[in-house]
Amino acid sequence: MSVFLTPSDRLRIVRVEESRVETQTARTVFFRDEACLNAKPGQFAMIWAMGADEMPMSLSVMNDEGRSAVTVKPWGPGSNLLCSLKPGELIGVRGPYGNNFTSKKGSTLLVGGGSGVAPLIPLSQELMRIGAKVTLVLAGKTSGDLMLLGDAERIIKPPHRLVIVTDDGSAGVKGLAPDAVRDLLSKKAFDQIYSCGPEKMMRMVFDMAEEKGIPMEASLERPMECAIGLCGICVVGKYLLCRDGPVLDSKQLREVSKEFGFTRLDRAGRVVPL
Amino acid sequence: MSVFLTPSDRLRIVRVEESRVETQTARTVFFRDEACLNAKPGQFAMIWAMGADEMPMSLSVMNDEGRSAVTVKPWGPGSNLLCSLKPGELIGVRGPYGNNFTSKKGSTLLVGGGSGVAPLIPLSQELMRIGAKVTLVLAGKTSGDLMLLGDAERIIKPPHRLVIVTDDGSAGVKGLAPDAVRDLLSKKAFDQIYSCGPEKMMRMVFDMAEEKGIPMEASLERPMECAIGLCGICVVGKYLLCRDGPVLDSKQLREVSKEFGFTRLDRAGRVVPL
Amino acid sequence: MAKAAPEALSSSKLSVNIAGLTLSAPTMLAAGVVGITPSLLRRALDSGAGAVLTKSIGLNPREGYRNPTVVGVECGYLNAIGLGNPGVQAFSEQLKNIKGDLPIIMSLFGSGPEEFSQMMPLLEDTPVKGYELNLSCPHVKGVGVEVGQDSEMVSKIVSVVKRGTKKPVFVKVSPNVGNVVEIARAAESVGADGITAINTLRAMTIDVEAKRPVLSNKFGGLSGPAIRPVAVRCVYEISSVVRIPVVGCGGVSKWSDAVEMLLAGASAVQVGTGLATQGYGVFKALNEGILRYLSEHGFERVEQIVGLSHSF
Amino acid sequence: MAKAAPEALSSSKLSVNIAGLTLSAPTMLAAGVVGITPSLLRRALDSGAGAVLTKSIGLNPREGYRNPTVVGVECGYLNAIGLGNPGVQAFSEQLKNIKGDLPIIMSLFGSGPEEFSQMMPLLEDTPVKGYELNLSCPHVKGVGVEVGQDSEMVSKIVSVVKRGTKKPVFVKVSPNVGNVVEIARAAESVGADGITAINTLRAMTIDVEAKRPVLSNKFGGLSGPAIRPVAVRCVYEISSVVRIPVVGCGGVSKWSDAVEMLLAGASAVQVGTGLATQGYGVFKALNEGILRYLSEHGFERVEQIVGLSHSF
Ligand SMILES: Cc1cc2nc3c(=O)[nH]c(=O)nc-3n(C[C@H](O)[C@H](O)[C@H](O)COP(=O)(O)OP(=O)(O)OC[C@H]3O[C@@H](n4cnc5c(N)ncnc54)[C@H](O)[C@@H]3O)c2cc1C
Ligand SMILES: Cc1cc2nc3c(=O)[nH]c(=O)nc-3n(C[C@H](O)[C@H](O)[C@H](O)COP(=O)(O)OP(=O)(O)OC[C@H]3O[C@@H](n4cnc5c(N)ncnc54)[C@H](O)[C@@H]3O)c2cc1C
Ligand SMILES: Cc1cc2nc3c(=O)[nH]c(=O)nc-3n(C[C@H](O)[C@H](O)[C@H](O)COP(=O)(O)O)c2cc1C
Ligand SMILES: Cc1cc2nc3c(=O)[nH]c(=O)nc-3n(C[C@H](O)[C@H](O)[C@H](O)COP(=O)(O)O)c2cc1C
Ligand code: FES
Ligand code: FES
Repeated sequence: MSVFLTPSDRLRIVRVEESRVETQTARTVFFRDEACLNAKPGQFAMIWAMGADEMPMSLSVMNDEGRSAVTVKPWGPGSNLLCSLKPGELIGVRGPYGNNFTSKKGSTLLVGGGSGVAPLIPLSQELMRIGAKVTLVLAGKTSGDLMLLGDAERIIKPPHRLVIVTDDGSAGVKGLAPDAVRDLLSKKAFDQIYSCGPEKMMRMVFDMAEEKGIPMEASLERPMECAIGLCGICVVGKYLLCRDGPVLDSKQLREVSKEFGFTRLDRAGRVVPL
Repeated sequence: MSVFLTPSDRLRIVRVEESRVETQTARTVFFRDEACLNAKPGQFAMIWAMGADEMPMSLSVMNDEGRSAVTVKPWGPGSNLLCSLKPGELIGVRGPYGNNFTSKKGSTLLVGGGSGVAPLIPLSQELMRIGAKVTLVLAGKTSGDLMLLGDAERIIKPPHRLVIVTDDGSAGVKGLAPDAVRDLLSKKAFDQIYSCGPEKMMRMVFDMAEEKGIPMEASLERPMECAIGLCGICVVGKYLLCRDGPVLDSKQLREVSKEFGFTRLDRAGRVVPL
Repeated sequence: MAKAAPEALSSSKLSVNIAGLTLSAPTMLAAGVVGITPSLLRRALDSGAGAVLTKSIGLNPREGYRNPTVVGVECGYLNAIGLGNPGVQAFSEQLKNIKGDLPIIMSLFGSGPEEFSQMMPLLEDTPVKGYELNLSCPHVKGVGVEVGQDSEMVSKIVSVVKRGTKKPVFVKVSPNVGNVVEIARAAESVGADGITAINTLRAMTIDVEAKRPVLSNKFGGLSGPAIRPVAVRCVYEISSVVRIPVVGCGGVSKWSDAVEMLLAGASAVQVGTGLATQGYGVFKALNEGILRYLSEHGFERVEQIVGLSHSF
Repeated sequence: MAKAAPEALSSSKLSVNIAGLTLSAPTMLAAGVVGITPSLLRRALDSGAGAVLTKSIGLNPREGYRNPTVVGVECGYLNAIGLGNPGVQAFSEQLKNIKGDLPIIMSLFGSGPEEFSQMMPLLEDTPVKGYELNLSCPHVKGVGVEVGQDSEMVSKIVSVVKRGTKKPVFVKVSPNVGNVVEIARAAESVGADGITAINTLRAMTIDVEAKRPVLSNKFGGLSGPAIRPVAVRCVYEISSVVRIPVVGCGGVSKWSDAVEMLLAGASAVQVGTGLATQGYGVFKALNEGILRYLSEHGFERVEQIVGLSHSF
C-alpha cells in the first residue's frame, strides 16, 4: 500500500525494449510503462538516464502494442547516454506530465523540426482519426537528420500530405521549415497550425500564423527540474511549461511574445538568449 | 486529498446528539459518524472524552436513522466525563475496530452484564434478522443498574426471550447471571452462547458451556492504548484484543484459559489480577 | 455608515499583521518554490497569496544540481534543487522591473556573516518588503542548516543582516537540529522579526530496481504532508517561547492544514509542495477555507485563532 | 551430496549474522511494538521475524501517558505511549518463563549512566541475546533522545552497559539531533556492537475541530511511511562511517521498503508501524519479498545487497 500524492509522480524503473535508429545519432527508445500508454499527444515524460541526467521527453509513441517511446537527439550527457542504451538496460520514467495539443477537425498544418517531430506523429494519428485533414511538414538539416521519417511515411497517406524539407535539399524540398510553411500558407487555407521544434523556427511560423489569423499551438522546450510546478525553472511569462504547457496556444504565445523565440532561464535562473 | 494508511484511523470530531439516561449514572451517547454506521455487532470505537481519556467502547447502536451510540458506565475520569456531556458537546471517534460476533442461525443464548449488554443489542437484532432464536439474559446489580433495558424490551418479542436477572431480585429473576444461565442450560438446548460483561461472569458461563459442549464467543475487555495492534497492552495469551478480538471463540478461550477471568496487564505492563 | 461589500469584509477578517507587514491573507508562497521570476511571484499574489517568498538567493550565481532533483515519495517529495540562483545582483535587477507595491519577501542564503554582510548593500534599492534567511537548507554544503544548526552562528548572521537593513528579517529554521527552540531564541535575541518553521528534512530514497539513490545529490529535503506533524510541533514549541511571530511551513495543502498551523501558533502559513498537488489555486482554496472556519467557529479575525491550542 | 530442501535453501539465503547473532531472516520486530509479553514476542518469531525487540524497559515500573496515546496522521502515526513498562525486575521475571533459545533483544532506557549501571546486574540471568539502548525516544523527559543527543553522554552510557554484559549492545539513535553520524560514531568508539536507526521523529498534531493537541502528552513520535526517507538517509549516512552493523528502522511495511533499507546499508530491518497496517503477516511478506528480489537480481544471500547503493 504505497501512498503517492500523485500516482504519476512515482518513479518507475523500466527496461529499454528496443532502441531504433532514427539518424546517425538519434534513437527512438521503446519501453513498457502503464501510465504512458494513456498519455495524450504533446505530453512528455521525465526520463532518467541513470548516472547522467533526467530529461523531459515528448512521447513519440504512446501505445504500440503496449510499448511507449521517446525519440532522442543527443546533446549532452543525458541524451547521449539515453541514445547509447542497449535493449535490457534500465531507465527511469515519471509522468506523463503537461498538457496536450487540442485536436480539432479541419485543415491542419503540423510543423516539426528535429526531435520536435516526436509529438506530431501521435498527434497526426489522432487528428486523422477524428477526421481532420493533415499536412505534416517534417524538417531537418539533411536527409540524414530527418527523425521518425519511417513512421511519418507509414501513417500519412493521401489525402493527407507529408512535406519533407531539408536545408540542403538532400531530401524533399530544399530550404528551412518556415520557407516551406510560407509556401503552403500562400497556396492553401489552413484552419489550425501545430508546431514543435527549434523555438526560433516556431516563432517564425507563429508570426506567419498571426498575420493570416490562423490559430496555432506550439510545444515549447525549457530546462526542467521538477516537472511538477515547483522549481519554476521552466517559466515562460507567467506560465510553467511543465504544467501549463508544454503546449501554448496563440493567446498565450502573444502574452509571452517577448520571450518566445528569444530568451529562457538557464539552470541558475539567469535570463539567457535562446 | 488526505492520505491515511487506514481510513478508519482518522480521528473524527463529532457532536453528542443525545445523551440517554440508562441508569442513574450510565448514559447512551448518540453521535453521527459515517464509519460507525457500517460497524458489525461486537466491534468497538475509540471514544475521546477530551481532556480526560480515550476509551474503547462497544457500539450499542450502529445505525439508528444515521446515528450510532455507545453505552457508558462511569468508572474513571474518561467515562465520567463522557456520561456528563450535553448534546452539542464534542467527542472524538476513531474506528470501528476489532472483530465481531459471528452470527449463526440456531438456538442462541446471549449473556450480558452491566455495560456488557451494549454489543448484544445489535447482535440480537442481527441474529433475529437471520432467523436465529434468541434468549437474552440481561443482568445487573439492581433494577436501577440494568442497561439498555428499554431497547431490549422493544426488540425482543416472543418467540424470542428476554430474561432479566438482578442480584437483589429488584427486577426479574433474583441472583447472578451465571445462576440464570445454569438454569436455562439445564432446561433447554442451545446451539451457541454469546457473552459480554464482567470477565469473571463470562468465565463462569464459559466453564458451563464447555461442560455442555456448546460453542461460545465472549467479548473481553482490556486496557487499550493504540487499538491498532501496536502497543500490546490489550494482550490476552498471544492475542491482541484490539485486533484479534475483542471477541474470542471457545478454541481461543481455551488457549488463554490461565488468563481468562484471572489476570490482565495494567498500563505499566504488569500482570495484575482482574 | 455604508455597509462594506462582503469581499472587503472577508479580506479584513483574513488580513494579518506580521512583523510590521500587513498581508491581505495569512497564506504565503514558500521560499524556493516557483518564485524565480517577477511574473511567477506576481501570479502567486494574483492567486490569493498574502505574501510571496523568492527563491533563495546567494552572493554569486549558482547552478543547481543535475537532475534528478525531485522525486516523489509516500506523502511527499524529496528535492535537491541545489540552491540554483542568478546571484543577488542579477536577481535584484530583475526585481526592480516590478511594478506596484507588492508583498515580496526575499530569501537569502550564505556561508556565514561575511557573505551576508557582502550581500546586504547590494540589496538596498530592491523593492522587497523583507528578508527571510534560509539557515535551513539540508542539502548544500557550507550553507543552510550547516550554518543554521549553531545558535552562535545564527546570532552572528542575524546581527549582520539586521545592521544592513531596516526591513523585517525572518529566520527560517530547520528541524534537523538538536533543539529548534534554542535556534529560534538565538535569532530573536539579536533582533530577528519573525521565525519561519520549517524547511525540509534531510532525507534520501534509493530505488530498489536501480539499486542507487535517485537524487543526483543523493541527499535531499523531504517536504509535503509527511512532514506536517514535525512542522506543527516546531511551530508550537517555538511560539511557546518567542514573542516574535512564527510563520508555519511544511505540508500545508488543505484549509484544515493551515488552520492546524494557526492554532499551533503560526501567524501565517507558507505553501510549497501544495503548489504541486493543488496548483496555484491552493491559495484561494486555503483562504476560503480559513474564512469558512472562522465564521463557523464564531471568530472575527484570523488573529483570534493564532496559538489557540496553547490554552490546553 | 543430498540436495537441501527448498525451504532450507531459502532460509540460508535470508539468514544474516549481526554482531555475533545469527538470525534466520533480516526482519525484526521493532522495540516497543507489541513486545510486552513473552507470548507476543514468540508470536512475532513464529510469524517469521528473525529477532524481536522488547518494549523499552526502565529501572522502575512506569505507567505510560493517559490516552490518547496514538493518533493517525497522513502516511503515519503519532504515538506517545510514554514508555509504560513493568520495570526491569518484573520484566526479567516474565522473560525467564520463556522456553527455548529465542532471538530476543531487550530494549532498555534510562536517565543516564547511573541508572543503566543499576539495571545491568538485574539482567544477568535473563535469557535475552542482546540489548538495544533506547537513547532516542522523543517524548519522555530526562530519557531517550534527551540523553541520546549528546555524544559524550552516549559514550558514557554505552561504556557502562558494555561493562555490565558480554552480550551485544545496539544503540538506537534519533533523527532529532544535529548530527546523527556523530552520535553513532561516539557509540561505536566505546564498543557498541550495532546501531539501530531510527526512532520516531518528535511531532504533534492539533485537531481543528477540537482546537487542541490530540495526544494527551501533546508531543509524540512520528512513525510509518512518512519517515522512511529520513530513516534511509540516516542508515546511509551512518553505515558510510561506522564499521559495526546498522539496523534500519522507520516506515518499513512492504518488501521494497526493506530492500531499500538493505541497499542503504542496513544489515537488517525492524518493523513497527507496519504491524498496524499489515498485521503479524508482515514478516512473512517481507521475507518472501526479499527472497524473490534476491533471486530475480541474481544474488545468493542477503548480505550481498547490504550497502550496495554506496557504490554509486
Ligand atoms: C517538454 C519537452 C519535451 C522534449 N522532448 C524532447 C524529445 O522528444 N526529444 C529530444 O531529444 N529532446 C527533447 N527535449 C529536450 C531534452 O529534454 C533535453 O533538453 C535534451 O535532451 C538535452 O539534455 P542533456 O542532458 O543531454 O543535455 P544538457 O546537458 O542539458 O545540454 C547539453 C548542451 O546542449 C544544448 N541543448 C540541449 N538541448 C538543446 C536543444 N533542443 N537545442 C539546442 N541546444 C540544446 C544545451 O544548451 C547544452 O549546451 C524536450 C524538452 C522539453 C522541455
Ligand atoms: C473492547 C472494549 C469495549 C468496551 N465497551 C464498553 C462499553 O460499551 N461501555 C463501557 O462503559 N465501558 C466499555 N469498556 C470499558 C471502557 O473502555 C473503560 O475501561 C472504562 O470506561 C473506564 O475508563 P475510564 O477512563 O473512565 O476509567 P479508568 O481511569 O481507566 O479506570 C478507573 C477505575 O475503574 C476501574 N475500572 C474501569 N473499568 C472497569 C470495569 N469494566 N470493571 C471494573 N473496574 C473497572 C479501573 O480499574 C480503575 O481502577 C470497553 C472496553 C473494551 C476493551
Ligand atoms: C522544489 C523545492 C525547492 C525549495 N527551495 C527552497 C529554497 O530555495 N529556500 C528555502 O528556504 N526553502 C526551499 N524549499 C523548502 C520550502 O520552502 C518549504 O520549507 C518546504 O518545502 C516545506 O514546505 P512544504 O511541505 O509546503 O513544501 C524548497 C522546497 C521545494 C519542494
Ligand atoms: C506504539 C509505538 C511504541 C513504541 N515504543 C518504543 C519503545 O518503547 N522503545 C523504542 O526504542 N522505540 C519505540 N517505538 C519506535 C519504534 O521502535 C520505531 O523506531 C519507530 O516506530 C519507527 O519505525 P516504524 O515506522 O516501523 O514504526 C515505538 C513506536 C510505536 C509506534
Ligand atoms: S520544471 Fe519545475 S516548475 Fe516546471
Ligand atoms: S490496544 Fe494497543 S495493541 Fe491493542
